[in-house]
Amino acid sequence: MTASVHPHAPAPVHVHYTTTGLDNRKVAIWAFIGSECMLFASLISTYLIYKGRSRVGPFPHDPWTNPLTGQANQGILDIPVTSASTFVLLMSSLAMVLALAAVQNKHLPKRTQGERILGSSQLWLFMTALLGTTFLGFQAYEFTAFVNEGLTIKTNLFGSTFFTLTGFHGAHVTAGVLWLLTLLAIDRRRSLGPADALNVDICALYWHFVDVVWIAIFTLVYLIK
Amino acid sequence: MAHEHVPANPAPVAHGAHTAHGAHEHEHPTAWTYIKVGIILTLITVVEVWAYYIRSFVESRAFVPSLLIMSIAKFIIVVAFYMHLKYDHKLFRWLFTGPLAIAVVTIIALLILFGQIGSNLAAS
Amino acid sequence: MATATAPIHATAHYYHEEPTGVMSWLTTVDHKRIGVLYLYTSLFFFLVGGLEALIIREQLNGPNGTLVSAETYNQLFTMHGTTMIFLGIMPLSAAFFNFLIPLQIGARDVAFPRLNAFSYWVFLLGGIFMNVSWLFAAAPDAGWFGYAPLTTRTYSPGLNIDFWAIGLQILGISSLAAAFNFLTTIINMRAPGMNLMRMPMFTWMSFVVQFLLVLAFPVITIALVFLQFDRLFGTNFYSMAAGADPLLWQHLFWVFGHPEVYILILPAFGLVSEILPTFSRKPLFGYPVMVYSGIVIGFLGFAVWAHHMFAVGMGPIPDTVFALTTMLIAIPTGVKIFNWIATMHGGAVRFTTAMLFGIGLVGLFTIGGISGIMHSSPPADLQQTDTYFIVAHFHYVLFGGSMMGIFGGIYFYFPKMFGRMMNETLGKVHFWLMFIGMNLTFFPMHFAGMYGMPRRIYRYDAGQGFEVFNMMSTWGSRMLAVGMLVFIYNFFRSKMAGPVAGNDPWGAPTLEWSIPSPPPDYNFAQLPTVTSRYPLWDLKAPQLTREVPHTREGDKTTHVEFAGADAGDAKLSSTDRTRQPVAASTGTSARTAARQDWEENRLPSAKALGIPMPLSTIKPLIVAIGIIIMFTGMLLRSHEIAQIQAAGGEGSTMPSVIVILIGAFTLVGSLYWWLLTPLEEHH
Amino acid sequence: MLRPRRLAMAALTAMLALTLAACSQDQPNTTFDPHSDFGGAIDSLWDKLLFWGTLVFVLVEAALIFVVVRYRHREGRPEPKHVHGNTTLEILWTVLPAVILVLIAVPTVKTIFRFQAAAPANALQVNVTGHQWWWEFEYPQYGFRTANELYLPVGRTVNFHLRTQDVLHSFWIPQLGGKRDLITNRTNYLWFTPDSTLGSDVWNGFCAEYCGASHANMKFRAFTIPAAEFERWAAHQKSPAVFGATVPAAGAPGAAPATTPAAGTRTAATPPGAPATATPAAGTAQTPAPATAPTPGAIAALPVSTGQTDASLGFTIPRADYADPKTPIPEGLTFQSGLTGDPERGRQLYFGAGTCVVCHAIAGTQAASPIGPNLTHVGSRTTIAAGLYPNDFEHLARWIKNAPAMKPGIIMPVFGKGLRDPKTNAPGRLDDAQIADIVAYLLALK
Ligand code: HEA
Ligand code: HEA
Ligand code: HEC
Ligand code: CUA
Ligand SMILES: [Cu+2]
Repeated sequence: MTASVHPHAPAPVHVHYTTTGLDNRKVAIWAFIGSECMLFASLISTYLIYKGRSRVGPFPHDPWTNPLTGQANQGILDIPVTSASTFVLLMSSLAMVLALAAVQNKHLPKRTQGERILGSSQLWLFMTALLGTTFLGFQAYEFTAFVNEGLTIKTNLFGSTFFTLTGFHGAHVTAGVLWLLTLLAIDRRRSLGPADALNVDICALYWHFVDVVWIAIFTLVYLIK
Repeated sequence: MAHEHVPANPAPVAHGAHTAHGAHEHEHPTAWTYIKVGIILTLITVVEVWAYYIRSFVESRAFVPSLLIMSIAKFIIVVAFYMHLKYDHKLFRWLFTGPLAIAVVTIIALLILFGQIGSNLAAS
Repeated sequence: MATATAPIHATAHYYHEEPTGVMSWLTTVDHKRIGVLYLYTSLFFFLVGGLEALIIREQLNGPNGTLVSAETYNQLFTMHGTTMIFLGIMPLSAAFFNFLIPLQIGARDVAFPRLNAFSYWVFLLGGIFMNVSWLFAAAPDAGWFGYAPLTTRTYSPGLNIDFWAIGLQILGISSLAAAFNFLTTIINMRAPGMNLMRMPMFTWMSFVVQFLLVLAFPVITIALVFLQFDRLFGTNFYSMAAGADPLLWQHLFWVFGHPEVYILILPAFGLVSEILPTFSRKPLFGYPVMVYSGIVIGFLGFAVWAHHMFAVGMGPIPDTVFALTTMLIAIPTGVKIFNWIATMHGGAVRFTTAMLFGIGLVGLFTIGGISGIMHSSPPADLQQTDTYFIVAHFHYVLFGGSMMGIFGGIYFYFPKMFGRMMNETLGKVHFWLMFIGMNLTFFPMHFAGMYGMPRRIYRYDAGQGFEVFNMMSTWGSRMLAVGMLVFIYNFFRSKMAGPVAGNDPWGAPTLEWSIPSPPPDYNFAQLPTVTSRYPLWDLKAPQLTREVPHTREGDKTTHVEFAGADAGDAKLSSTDRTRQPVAASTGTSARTAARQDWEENRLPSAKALGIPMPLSTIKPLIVAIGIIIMFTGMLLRSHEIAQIQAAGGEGSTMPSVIVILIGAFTLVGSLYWWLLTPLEEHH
Repeated sequence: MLRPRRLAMAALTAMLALTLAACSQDQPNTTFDPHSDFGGAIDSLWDKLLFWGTLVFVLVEAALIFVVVRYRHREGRPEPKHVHGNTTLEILWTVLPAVILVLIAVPTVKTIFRFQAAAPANALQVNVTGHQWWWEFEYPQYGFRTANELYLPVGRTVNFHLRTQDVLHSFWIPQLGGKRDLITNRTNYLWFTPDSTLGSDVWNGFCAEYCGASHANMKFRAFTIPAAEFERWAAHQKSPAVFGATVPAAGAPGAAPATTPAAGTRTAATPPGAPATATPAAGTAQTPAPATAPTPGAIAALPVSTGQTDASLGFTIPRADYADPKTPIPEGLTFQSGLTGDPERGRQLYFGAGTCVVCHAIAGTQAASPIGPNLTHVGSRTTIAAGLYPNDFEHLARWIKNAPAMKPGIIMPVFGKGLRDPKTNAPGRLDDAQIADIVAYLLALK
């Protein structure tokens, strides 16, 4: 072009030039995670603001008497079960990073059995989804148990804030599981390699964030009285 | 990659775009690191739950702070290693910590305003 | 033009043709066309909101007005506020984000073109959703910040609040999607050399705004979710019987609400920061300070929300803290005002319509800002809050600030958007009607308020001393209406038959003026390489920029190269160009001029230049429709619940569940379809 | 380019005219002429804000007009030099505003802490309860309730406890100080001291927080009267004004509260009935009525006339033009003329067919419902329906006949025969004659 053929001719058309050299989707997912911080901040502060303001039981930690049956009950939260589900979610995060690593290192040769196992992206994607589903199972169990003990989303302030907060988290986990299963399906169709690492990475970032949120919820809602 | 075609460009966010990106490939922790991190996280969780069952400790003033510290530790570990913020482009660090800071400050401010903490401050 | 040098073949598809037809609009992913869609839609909603305002004013013209009923009035002011803010100013700003940001940073499109289309369709459908409420005589009526518990089913059994809450929820989705998109675009799509400290001020302010959106909207989303849960599932977030605290809503809303007001003003600030330097023919004074002050305003915006709640009795310490943080904001904002004035100082100020609106913003926003500082003193605010003094404040900042800036932006960028000039004479008439009408409408409200007139009252009694001021306000609003009609006429007439604009009718300094008007779908035949804040000035008037390079220290050269360095030739530097644009404009001559212009510089198509363009697609629209169906289902559910309560427990909520499911499946299905189809065809 | 200057001039003159218009007329609800310590403090704060605000305004606009006029483009002017900024200036106009803000912040913070401190002891306590869309006033130290008309002794601190029955409202008497919101599930506080220099005066009060359909119609009246008269008023309120009963003499045993206001001494400055100061209610300046017991069963057909001491009451009800509602009666809401009504029959209807008793309490009778305003002494009120209409036969009659038409959204049903209730669609049962009887009864409740 007469105008000015300068050294920086536009990049080859099939590659997208970006200012930072980072992929747009990764920038976007981090922005999204930042936004999610405010979302859960609102939910968590609401739970804490209403903590101890319920007019009727059940309460999270303090004992209460059922007005109908007149029987005295303990605080409704079931720490052992939740500890287990918390552990499950943590492990799902571990599986997730292993899945990502496996995808990134697809090209490397696998010598030992161990390397072969560690290197199986399908295995770890599946494990992550499985553990995520297990967590959801625990939550379903917890919710039904609470309903049986007389705590619904309508019962009192605690019920409303608790179910909404943990429910929102559960919804995030569900979305994550669907995402993972989609990746798994693609992986089965055409094995995911380093070229796809970014797609897995983005999903992983989301998944870990959901885990991180649970770390906060577990302490603020379950452990602190 | 695309940005190979353009000169190292002066945009602050672009500083070390290459290096950071390259780093992403090389320094990337091994599966073993991840497993170690997983073990640490598990241990902290065990301690948390354990603490929950020591009545004397629960009564003590140290209970809440220590629980908070432990969960913050877990939080940081996951973000730093599993979300590999530790190794990744610093832009992401800002994109995450900025909003996180505002979120945390907002939570604290709201709790004060509703007298849930430091109730001597707010009249409610 | 650069394009003159491109390979010329006879075959048509080598030439850039504006796609036409309804389908092309429904499926477009071109940020410029989406920007234009935003512009038309939000201008229409602005007129609707204005129409509501006019009725409000006629009702208040005299004491004990009887034009509308109490119920209607309450719907009018609620919808007026909601419409102006969420369907007027925000999308008007979005129109500029869409059209300008990629052009200003030298990109070919936004980071996620299809997401961009999605944002628009959700906004459009959401706006329609909310205004449909008028047809059911159930328009929202709890005020634009809908304080609980008035919004709960106990006190608002009708659908009014559901339309409002669900409508805002829908619009929130649109705003958030757009925000992630522009955030990524600005971070990642800047042309080589366009470093942060060279970004045009509009892009900078938009950048800050995207952060505000990303951080503020989740909060109102949650607040609205609580409200919807209360109304649909009987939760207790705002249920007073269960011991809920009304301040929860207030705090959540204003944690969103105050950043929101800076979301409304900063884009206007950005536009003015483009207009003033151009027509003063002088760089923006204190560019770095302008950037930092914008950032500081954004941050402080999250630390002042409770200044809307000084009357709720938060206690002395919170009152003090929020008073002080609020006052602090005067400093960065003041810096902007002073830098604008300094920009014009020593310049050659040309009174184009755009410039008049720019100057208008500086003058009028200051008034609103000062009254804002008066609110920020809690004890004083106890006399001001919920009176017309507040109404005066926020109209000075919103109309005198945001709208003035946006009108300026429209006059300034119209040539770039549509390739034609707007009529300057009509423009000036419009400006003066707006300027005087605006002051006549809103200045008396200061007095009405301090003389004891509460806001949100559908009538006031005679002999209270409110008559004069309200009469003035009403006359002012009539004047504004005339001004708006002039604008509407000018807009469409100029679009049909305005004189043809070259690349750069104003002699402006930034990248967007280096390319044809309207730009081809690919914007830049070649990605520009930027070495300066004012590349076009470096190019066209080097004699001016020689001593003072328009760059930060450390940047060696002020030399700039970009696609078609010769773009816009002599026209650009000619000074009188700005004062009487192109050919004398009678419709026909202009049209022929247009045709010649078109014949002379036909642009090569993206294909011819081998530039991959995103494929136009209908999928974002379908996803948006899925979302709307889902939310309509919720509305239906609320209706069913009301029915059931009326019938004492009789009835079912099955239909709504079905609708919601249909919506959900449409949504998820089309989303997968969308995500699994590539953005561009492979080459 | 002269045009902008000329038009700017025009705009300026317009504003000037406005300012004149603003100041020329007398403002019954102005916040600039406060009559309490609280209002005074706010006003002096406002003066500072106004001063600095005006200064900033003048400087900024002057600078703006100067540069656009001085540096407007003219042919032959050289192209402007390109300057990029000036650090000294930037610092200057960062610091100057900061200084001004400090000058605003200091008195602000002082005032905040002063009026959010606890109210002084021996303050008169008034429990305000907001309802859609009327006000309930309880005087716990005296043990009675009333509605929509608030009496305050001058010179004595009054401490309001603000609660609401339903949605949010906001309690505001512009001439006596700032507003404070009434918040569900919370109690708010507001206290001030009406200037002891005040005589008998009346002030308009408003609901300042949007509260639904009739937010605009939720007003009230505040009467400031000398302490001694206040005691008589309180005694009168406390006594059951049941139709036909006697009103005990003011200051009769038990009438005065245990806590006789120490602050009352401050009223010594203004003996009861001292000339009212600086208000249009000039008519209120006359000697107080002797605290004689009113004649048994006194029935005046209409409430006290403007500014007259009503012998039957023993205290002055200040009246002023701006406090007399001018709300027009909705068209089509007619009432048969010439009816006077018989209070005794009215009383029976009230407790019988009229079903008024379902919602309205009358002390000393079995009517004790808290749903509607307390009507114990409704006959001695100047307004009805929360300051919306004057309290006279014509308005009361139409009110009872079709209240929802006179005040949108309220729950008080339609009673007029042949009319239907907009909410419940239930038919009205009372003909005009019966309504007239009820009105006669209500007006007898003094
Ligand atoms: C564009 C939107 C916008 C903007 C930019 C602002 C800007 C500001 N606003 Fe305003 N505000 C609203 C929109 C906006 N506001 C709306 C819509 C409401 C009402 C909501 C409702 O109730 O419906 C509201 C209400 C509102 C309130 C609540 C009033 C009440 O309800 O009781 C307060 C209280 O502090 C306030 C303060 C301020 C302040 C201090 C600023 C500052 O940012 C202003 C800073 C600017 C200047 C000060 C002028 C320039 C500075 C100088 C020239 C330097 C020198 C100046 C000094 C030293 C004073 N605003
Ligand atoms: C961007 C924000 C914005 C803008 C631009 C405006 C513009 C105007 N507003 Fe405002 N207003 C608000 C935001 C805004 N407003 C908000 C947030 C509230 C608070 C609501 C609440 O309390 O909840 C409010 C409240 C409000 C009130 C107080 C109501 C009350 O408290 O009772 C009043 C009263 O006069 C008013 C008047 C006006 C007027 C006369 C205009 C004029 O400037 C309008 C000028 C525009 C026109 C005159 C349009 C011309 C139309 C035509 C020519 C017809 C075209 C026909 C069609 C095709 C539709 N507005
Ligand atoms: C369903 C309840 C209800 C019934 C029955 C009812 N009222 Fe009322 N009334 C109200 C309410 C509520 C108000 C307050 C309306 C307002 O001002 O917002 C009111 C206001 C009034 C007022 C004005 C009081 C004041 O000082 O402002 C009068 C007088 C009155 N009612 C008389 C009557 C009479 C007489 C009857 C019977 C014929 C009656 N009411 C029946 C609920 C009721
Ligand atoms: Cu009560 Cu407004
Ligand atoms: Cu604000």
